[in-house]
Amino acid sequence: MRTIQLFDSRFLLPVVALALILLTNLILSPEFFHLEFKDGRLYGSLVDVLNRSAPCALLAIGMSLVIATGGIDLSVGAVIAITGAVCANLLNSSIDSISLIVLAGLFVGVVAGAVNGGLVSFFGIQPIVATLVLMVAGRGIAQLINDGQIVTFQNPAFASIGVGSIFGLPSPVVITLGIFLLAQAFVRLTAMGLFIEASGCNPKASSYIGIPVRTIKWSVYVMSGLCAAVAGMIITADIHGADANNAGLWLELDAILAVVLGGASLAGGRFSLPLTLIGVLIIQAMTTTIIMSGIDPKFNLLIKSLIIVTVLLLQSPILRGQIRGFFARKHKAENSAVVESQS
Amino acid sequence: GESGKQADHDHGNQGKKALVIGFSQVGSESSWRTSFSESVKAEAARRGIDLKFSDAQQKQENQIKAIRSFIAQGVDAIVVAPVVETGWKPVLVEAKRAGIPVVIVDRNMALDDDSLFLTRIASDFVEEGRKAARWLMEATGGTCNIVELQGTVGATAAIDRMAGFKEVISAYPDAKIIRSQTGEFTRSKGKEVMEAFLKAEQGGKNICAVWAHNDEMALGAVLAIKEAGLNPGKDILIVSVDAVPDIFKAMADGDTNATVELSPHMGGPAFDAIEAYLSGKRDIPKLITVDGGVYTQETAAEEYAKRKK
Amino acid sequence: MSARFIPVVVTAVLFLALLIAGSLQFSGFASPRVLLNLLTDNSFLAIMALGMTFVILSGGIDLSVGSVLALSSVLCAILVEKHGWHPLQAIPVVLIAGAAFGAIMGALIHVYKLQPFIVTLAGMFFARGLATVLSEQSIPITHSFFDSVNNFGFSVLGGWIGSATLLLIVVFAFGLWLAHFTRLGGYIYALGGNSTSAALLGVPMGLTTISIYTLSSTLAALSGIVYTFYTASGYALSGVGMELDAIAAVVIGGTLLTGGYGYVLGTLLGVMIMGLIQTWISFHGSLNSWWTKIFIGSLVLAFIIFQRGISAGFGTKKAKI
Amino acid sequence: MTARPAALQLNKICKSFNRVSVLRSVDLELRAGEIHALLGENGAGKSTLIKVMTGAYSADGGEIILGDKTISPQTPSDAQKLGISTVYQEVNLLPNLSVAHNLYLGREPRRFGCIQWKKIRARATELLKRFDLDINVNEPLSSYSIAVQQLVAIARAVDCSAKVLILDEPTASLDAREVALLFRVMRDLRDSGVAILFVTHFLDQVYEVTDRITILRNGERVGTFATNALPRNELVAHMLGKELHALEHLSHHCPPAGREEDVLLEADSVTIANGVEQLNFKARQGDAIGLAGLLGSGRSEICSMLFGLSHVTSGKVSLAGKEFRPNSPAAAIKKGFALCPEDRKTEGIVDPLSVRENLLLALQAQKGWWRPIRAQQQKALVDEAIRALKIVCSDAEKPIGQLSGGNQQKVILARWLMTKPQIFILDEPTRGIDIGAHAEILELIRKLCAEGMTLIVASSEIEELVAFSNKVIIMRDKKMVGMIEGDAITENSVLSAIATPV
Ligand SMILES: Nc1ncnc2c1ncn2[C@@H]1O[C@H](COP(=O)(O)OP(=O)(O)OP(=O)(O)O)[C@@H](O)[C@H]1O
Ligand SMILES: Nc1ncnc2c1ncn2[C@@H]1O[C@H](COP(=O)(O)OP(=O)(O)OP(=O)(O)O)[C@@H](O)[C@H]1O
Ligand SMILES: [Mg+2]
Ligand SMILES: [Mg+2]
Repeated sequence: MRTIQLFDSRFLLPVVALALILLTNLILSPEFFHLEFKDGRLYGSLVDVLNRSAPCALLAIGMSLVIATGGIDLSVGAVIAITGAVCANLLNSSIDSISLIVLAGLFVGVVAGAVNGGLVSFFGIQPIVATLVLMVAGRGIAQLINDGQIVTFQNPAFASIGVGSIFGLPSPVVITLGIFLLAQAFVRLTAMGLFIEASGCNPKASSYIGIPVRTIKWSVYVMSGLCAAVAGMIITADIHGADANNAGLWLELDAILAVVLGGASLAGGRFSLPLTLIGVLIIQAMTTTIIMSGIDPKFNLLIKSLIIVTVLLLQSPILRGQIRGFFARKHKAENSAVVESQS
Repeated sequence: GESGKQADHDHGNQGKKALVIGFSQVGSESSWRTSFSESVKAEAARRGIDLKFSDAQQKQENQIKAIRSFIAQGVDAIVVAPVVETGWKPVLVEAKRAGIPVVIVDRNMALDDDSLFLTRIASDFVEEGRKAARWLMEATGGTCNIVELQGTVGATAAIDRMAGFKEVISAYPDAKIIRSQTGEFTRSKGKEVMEAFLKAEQGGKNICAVWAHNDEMALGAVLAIKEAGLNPGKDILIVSVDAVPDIFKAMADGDTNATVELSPHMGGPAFDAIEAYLSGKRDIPKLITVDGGVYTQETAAEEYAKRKK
Repeated sequence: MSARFIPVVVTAVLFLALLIAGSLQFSGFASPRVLLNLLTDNSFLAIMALGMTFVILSGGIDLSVGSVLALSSVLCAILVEKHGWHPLQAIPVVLIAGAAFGAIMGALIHVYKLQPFIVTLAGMFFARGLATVLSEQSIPITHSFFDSVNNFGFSVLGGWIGSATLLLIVVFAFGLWLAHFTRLGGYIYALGGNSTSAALLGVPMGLTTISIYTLSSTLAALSGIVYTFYTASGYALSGVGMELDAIAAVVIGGTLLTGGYGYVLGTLLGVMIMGLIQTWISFHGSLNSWWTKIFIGSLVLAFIIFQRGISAGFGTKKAKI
Repeated sequence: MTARPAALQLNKICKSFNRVSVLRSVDLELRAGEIHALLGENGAGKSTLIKVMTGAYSADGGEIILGDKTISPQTPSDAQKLGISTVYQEVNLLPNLSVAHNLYLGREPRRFGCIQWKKIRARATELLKRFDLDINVNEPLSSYSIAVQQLVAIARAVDCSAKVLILDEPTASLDAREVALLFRVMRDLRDSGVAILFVTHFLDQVYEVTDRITILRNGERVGTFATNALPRNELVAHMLGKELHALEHLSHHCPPAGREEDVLLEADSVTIANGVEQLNFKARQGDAIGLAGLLGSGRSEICSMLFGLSHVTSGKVSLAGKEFRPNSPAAAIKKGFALCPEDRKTEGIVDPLSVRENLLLALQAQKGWWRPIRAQQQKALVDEAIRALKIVCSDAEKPIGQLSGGNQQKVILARWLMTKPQIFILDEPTRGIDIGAHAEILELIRKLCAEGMTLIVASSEIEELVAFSNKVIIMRDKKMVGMIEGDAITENSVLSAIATPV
């Protein structure tokens, strides 16, 4: 009991779930835990899990903030596609300053986020529809830029965003970690996190308190757009090309899933970026495990859904209560129906 | 009144008025698909046909809606590139009732009634799988540990290519598919899956060849193999389907070994058949195949020069 | 007129405006045939969106409906084609399976207080996964019953009112009755208004939640059956992303995603508007794939901004404290 | 008085939340045909006890006996079926449903499987007439003020009550006329044999209408007394566990001397978009201006205008001589305004956030997001606020929604006091606050005025207005009909000004 309480209890179950999924590989494919140093970088399946989860992690960081304000951003997948298209086309143009191209990519994210945020906070349109518009149209825009083709490029400097390594780790991992730390500092070392949470919990009361709720809502969409743009550049760099149709397709759902596995409520309010990252790792570890296991791919979705439900149930205090009650028999639900329905 | 107009339509006069043809395309999910759409549009423009293009975004219901809307608009003929093989009978019956000829291009439709369509300009996914397998068996002498990058689970192209490939290699006892996962027809998924395969198969030492259901996944696999420090095209052979321009470049660079062509130029024969029918010809064959060959590294450079825009 | 109906009225007016604009541009756009096609071609989406309306009214969401459509079409096809059942035997089984699936999701949501978005997302993966496992290949249905149902109907003014349209009318009448003339309907609105208050007022929370998801899944299964008739086949990849279309239709119809406010009729209008946008695009006929996407997006955007602006204009007149 | 049979009996009820014990072996006996007061300080456990009775919470121990059967309601609907109907402390109705639907939700008359809306509307209109409410029952509940909502909630409970009626602070936002109406209905019900449990912080009301009193302190029962045998000072001593000296202050009325400095806030024949007309007043530093009027007379509207929530359509409001036209709360706050809103639940507290965060939000909002209050300072500020306003809360990190109603109100007051506003607008500031805290808050208001803060207080409690105001604006039918100043402010003068017929 003691040791459990020493550790922030919210972290316990997600971490246990992650560990269980990783440990499954011990049985399925022992190579999974093999790590080696090759060409100046760490190499192995565990590194792959981190590397492959980078885009989703970036989206999930932005998504956490958006969800905390009670919103949702479905457009991030499309933003990935647009960013990729813009960068790939610029790389094939006469511009050869990488930093300029990266800036252009980030600019795309900011514009997309600003549009979403504007629709939500200034036009009062429901987030899911406001961002659905860009989700649909955005891929069209990306295809328009790419003229329907996959635009490839040969630029080792830009490609290194996706395939290079920094400090012996794949660069996407390092970039994501950097952005995570930045975001965490931004929300927790300032009062931004508090304001975001307050705006999500009770926007009316928050605005009566003098919190600029609209501006905050607007800015979280911008941040989400920015994160998506970085993810878009990583994905583009990774395959040396911009695939307007498939880059980041349905990735928004994974990002939302990660945020919820991290314990956040889609109704807004409390959020935790570290927990969200654990959620992302759970999803990616699951995907990598499925690929490594050699199971017929037609079972992929079935397995994925069962794992999700299991993790959710594990996190549910009620199930734990029931299990405890099953063993202790004389158990009564600690919190009643009403209390829980408030949350 | 549209249906009335259709009934009065004088097929003999089509030279005076531009033909209106509705084309229902699956979507734009790959660059092959886009080249296909572009080729049909270019062909229509060349012939002065008024082409009504409709993108179904990979959804059959959208295609059916589009066809029904073509019927409502009273087009002269309809060309469909179906997203799946099944489920077309009700809407084709409607087209037939309205007297509008339908040409099926690319994938097949499962129909028991030949009169529902004018002709089929077919690509044969099973045959593509066979061709890829035959090439690979020849190149390796029938001894090979193959990893397979499948297309989207449930997609006809994936199922049929897999079946055709398996059919051929089943005759070679020393050739077997050791791993198979879906790369969802995309470059990045192809790369991700290949990365995992390489790790699961002793850093790739176990793998003799990659068989990818389309070029995109093959290109993704090339990146993964290179990053693992191996030499794609030599240490691990790569064969795929589609013949998009990028794969020729990869072949020319020695990164992949072979691709089975799936010709995107199906517009010409389709319009030929329609024009022939509308001018009164009735003995149009029910199946017109546009055959694609297997391309290898030898001709890759010159093909690339021909195909890149 | 009560302020509550403004969103629906605005939606209806905008629908008419879109129709008029289209018919000025293309001859035959506003013909009875096109309008009736709108009903037939969107009947499965409308039935699905009706179920979604109740879920959203209660403050939840159901992402599984598109996959449930696929699962029920595959199940239906397998029972009819592989096991030789008569469709009239298969249909009730499929509907019951759909209901059970929804009830399980509802129970998970209620008993374990899991978030609907995630439970139904898992449900979406599960249903599609199960459909794929049942049959990767699409299964054509040749049973003659399908033809006779598809041929049933009568023509009106050059258009066709078929069995799907008739079913749609029946289902929407049921929806209206459920929403406004039953206790359950009141409970659903209550849950969306404020679930804590609803519980304190004595709304049976578990029963209501489970009923809502059961209803949504059953209607999704029904729409899967309509889809099976529409395409005469069962395919595991059908209806991908249709849940988003259904949600968009519900929201365009003026229902608030936060729950508690909205009307069944609005949803029908929402579906019709989405269908009209598609019809407009196919009449236009020269948009390529990407312009199609950009146009759909822009039209939906223009529509919701209009709707928002007009409703807000009405709203300020009736100042509220 | 003959001892009537017990309608509802609670034996040794225990309840704790997260190992914090809130009810410790509480007994309560509620007889048929009596009105029984349940009294105690904020956070004593009254609402929790009620929620246990109605199945909203499940008890950790003890038994509930209804008539002669032990019952264990699992949900409020179980309790309702057993004949126990309840008005909870916060209005717990559904804002999106019509008034009529709220009244009959779950017990709609039906025929052939269809709800009979006509019948419901007719019955609802009839029912509300008993409470003198003549409103359109088809309109959504949210279009009515919190007071009307409270009356609707009471009407619903009264209409369903078969054996037991529980009222948790039903009078908190009602004025004298509505309270009198409610009492009439309560007496009628008592006489027909219903057992009524009544929670309030107004001792006058206790003596006016109840037969017996049970007092809770810190989750334990102090005792049950016959109302007419318990003198007021003893009652207060039982509740607080000590004598209350501050209570005497209530009777003094000591208007703070208005300083002869410049006028700080002035309204000159102002009309507000939400309907209020003819508003004229001048406020100086240190003034406490009361807003008196009946329900719906427009007091809240004035508060919301000053706070930038609705705009002035004609006339002029000036602040320190300059025209003042705030278009948002943020703009008003910048000018030194603060508002403690009437509807605590939807406009005041930011629920799942902790007590600490709720306390600090306003101050933090003023500093801006980039200058966070450091942890040490936070702790100091929070501890100080909890101490100064005597907020009962086991842990400042727990969600504010878990505090008792009165303590939530104190948190909101404390939140604004930290920002040291120039003009503090209080809309029903003592709503739901216990007698001890009430006196403390009045004391606080006087202290703030003395320090030079200007207060604008809307209240339905005239005593309270009289106790601290040096000007009282009289509102009637959304018009300002008069102003009483200085020594002329007495309970009688205010009452008669409000009530004077047009
Ligand atoms: N859901 C909950 N979770 C945790 N603690 C709670 C919860 N509800 C109430 N409490 C605690 O129980 C105690 C009693 O609260 P309760 O609401 O019963 O007080 P009360 O007597 O009704 O006060 P008031 O007069 O202010 O309404 C308070 O200290 C409160 O913080
Ligand atoms: N007894 C009543 N009968 C009918 N309508 C009422 C009644 N009381 C209030 N209303 C309605 O509620 C609206 C808002 O009143 P509100 O309560 O905000 O005014 P107020 O003067 O601030 O009163 P208080 O602050 O005491 O609640 C009024 O405009 C009126 O339409
Ligand atoms: Mg209370
Ligand atoms: Mg008021």
